[in-house]
Amino acid sequence: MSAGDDRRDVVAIEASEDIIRARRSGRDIARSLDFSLADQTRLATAISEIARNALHYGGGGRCEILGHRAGVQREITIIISDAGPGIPDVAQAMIPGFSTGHSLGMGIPGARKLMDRLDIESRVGRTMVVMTMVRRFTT
Amino acid sequence: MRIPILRLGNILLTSLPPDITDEHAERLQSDILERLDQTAVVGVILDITALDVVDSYMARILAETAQMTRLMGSEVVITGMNPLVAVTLIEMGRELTGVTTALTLEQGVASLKHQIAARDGDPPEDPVDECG
Amino acid sequence: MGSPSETDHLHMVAFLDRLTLGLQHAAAPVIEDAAFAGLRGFMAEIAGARARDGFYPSATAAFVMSFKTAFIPILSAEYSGSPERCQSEIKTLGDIVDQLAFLTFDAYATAREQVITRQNQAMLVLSTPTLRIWNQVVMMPLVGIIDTRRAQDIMEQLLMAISRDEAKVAILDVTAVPIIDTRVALHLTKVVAAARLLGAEVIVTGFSPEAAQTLVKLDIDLSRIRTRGTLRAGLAEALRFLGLRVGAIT
Amino acid sequence: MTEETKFAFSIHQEYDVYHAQQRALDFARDTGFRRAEIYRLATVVTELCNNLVFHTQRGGLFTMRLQHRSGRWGIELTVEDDGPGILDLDLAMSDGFSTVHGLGSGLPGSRRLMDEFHIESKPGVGTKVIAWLRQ
Repeated sequence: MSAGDDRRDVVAIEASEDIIRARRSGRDIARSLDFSLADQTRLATAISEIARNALHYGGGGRCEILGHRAGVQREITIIISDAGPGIPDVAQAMIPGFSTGHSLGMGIPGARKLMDRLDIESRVGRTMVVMTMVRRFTT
Repeated sequence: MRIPILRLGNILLTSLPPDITDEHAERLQSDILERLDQTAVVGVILDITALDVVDSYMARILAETAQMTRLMGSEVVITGMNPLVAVTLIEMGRELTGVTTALTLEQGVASLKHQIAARDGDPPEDPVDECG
Repeated sequence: MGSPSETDHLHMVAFLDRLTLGLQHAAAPVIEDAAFAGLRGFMAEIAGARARDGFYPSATAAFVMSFKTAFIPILSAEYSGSPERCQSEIKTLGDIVDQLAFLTFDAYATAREQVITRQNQAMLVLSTPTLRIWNQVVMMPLVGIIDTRRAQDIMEQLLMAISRDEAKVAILDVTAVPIIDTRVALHLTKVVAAARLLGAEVIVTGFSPEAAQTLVKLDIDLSRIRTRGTLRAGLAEALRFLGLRVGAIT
Repeated sequence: MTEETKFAFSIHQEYDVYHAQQRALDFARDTGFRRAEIYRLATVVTELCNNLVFHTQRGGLFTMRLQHRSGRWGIELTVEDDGPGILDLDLAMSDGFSTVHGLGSGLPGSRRLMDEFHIESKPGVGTKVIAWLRQ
């Protein structure tokens, strides 16, 4: 694959405007890879959910967006990390209805339903959420 | 930046700008409640046509605003939701329960008038209610 | 199996050409040998073409194996003086054909998979039309199976149609959905909830008596969904919802 | 009718479920079941096979066959997997229980739709359901 087929962007998450910047960037990359409008909306919403967690509970962090094209397959990976106190029980955080604060409740399970895959790695001082969406195009 | 809240007869009307931040959304919520307190309006329309992303945080703000407005004696209708936003909310497991929605501003105004009439005991203008 | 068609005949001639070429140049009678590259490519092509034409794998296998039966009398005549040589030649050729059969089957399976993928995609595009059947009323007939992917598609298409036509009522007709199980029912309730976010009501029509019986026994709660038995009743309900009535012209 | 007619399908993905569903519809129809029973049987096949797709990592095996039981003909369904197993079988068979969100009550519902229903499960070993519907 030539480098021209890959897209990458990094957004620092320090204020609520950055959440919007991150999801707009995600949408742009998804559009450039021909993801449908519905998938663009799913992706932007999932980024919004997780980036807000990083801002409110991790004290800020960064959001990396990677777009990759390989033959008929298009893949977007989002990596959102923060240096906050960490999620005590990651398995529980995946279950709908679980909440550590006033608005965290739907964040992770909601994003997980919108994406194909969502993985969490968390300890005190570092939390990383990796999400991917993969589509195949035949035309 | 302050999001303008318009008054149309006895209805308040506000349109949420695209890419509204959390702070602006919360500010708008307080502004609406303040205006309700000052004026004798009976209904509020929140138009979200411009939003191409509604995450669970924004959904919560919208649902809360509707509940708060109702507590203050007015009715709320949310109009103009993008169809793909609706799809995404449902897929996430968010339903906005207890919130009345309408597709267009026109339908929103009609729905609001109807709700107010029904609440105040007047016969509704259209015989639509049995299904509401 | 009938007599070989003209295409089959051409295929056989081409096959024999490549087989002879391979046997003349190969270091050993194994199909992986570079000398058999032409033969391998040719068989993969035939198998692919037959898969696309809808042949059963058994028919394709039979086509390959038929070469074996054709060789035996020829070789027997050729080596009538030396039964041992005859045996070994038959075995060599037989091995080659066996290896080819495997190769052909793989090629067949791959091509068949491609056909199925393409058909699924075609079905997705074709099977969710939305119709504007009245002012502010859209309808979507659901045909065939509803898996996760299609459910997603149905929801997107229906909501786009509601938005585009400013519809207040959407009719989903499930007459042509073979089985309504708990997953399909769950998908339906999601579509209804999503449409409500746009201020539209959904009426689901076309539940058969068997479906109704089974759904209740399964304890699936569809009380939040407005249902009607027939499309006609659904349309009447939609019009009533809009405050309209169809009457005779006086 | 003979007891030799038997079908086996491996179930891994959603597509396999619909394939099994179609074959169950055809089989029940050819065997002379009535409309309501054909629908029932195909629904149970769908429910049980969906469990294989959505609740196990590797899917499982579905078989159906004609079977004579206490003087009557019927169709026997078997669904088995080597998945995680069900920890609390009584709970899983009680109404309203579901490991996923939603309407799911596949197992108790399926039991109600069949004339005989037997389930065994060992955590870490797998689950096997044998169900029978008479003609």
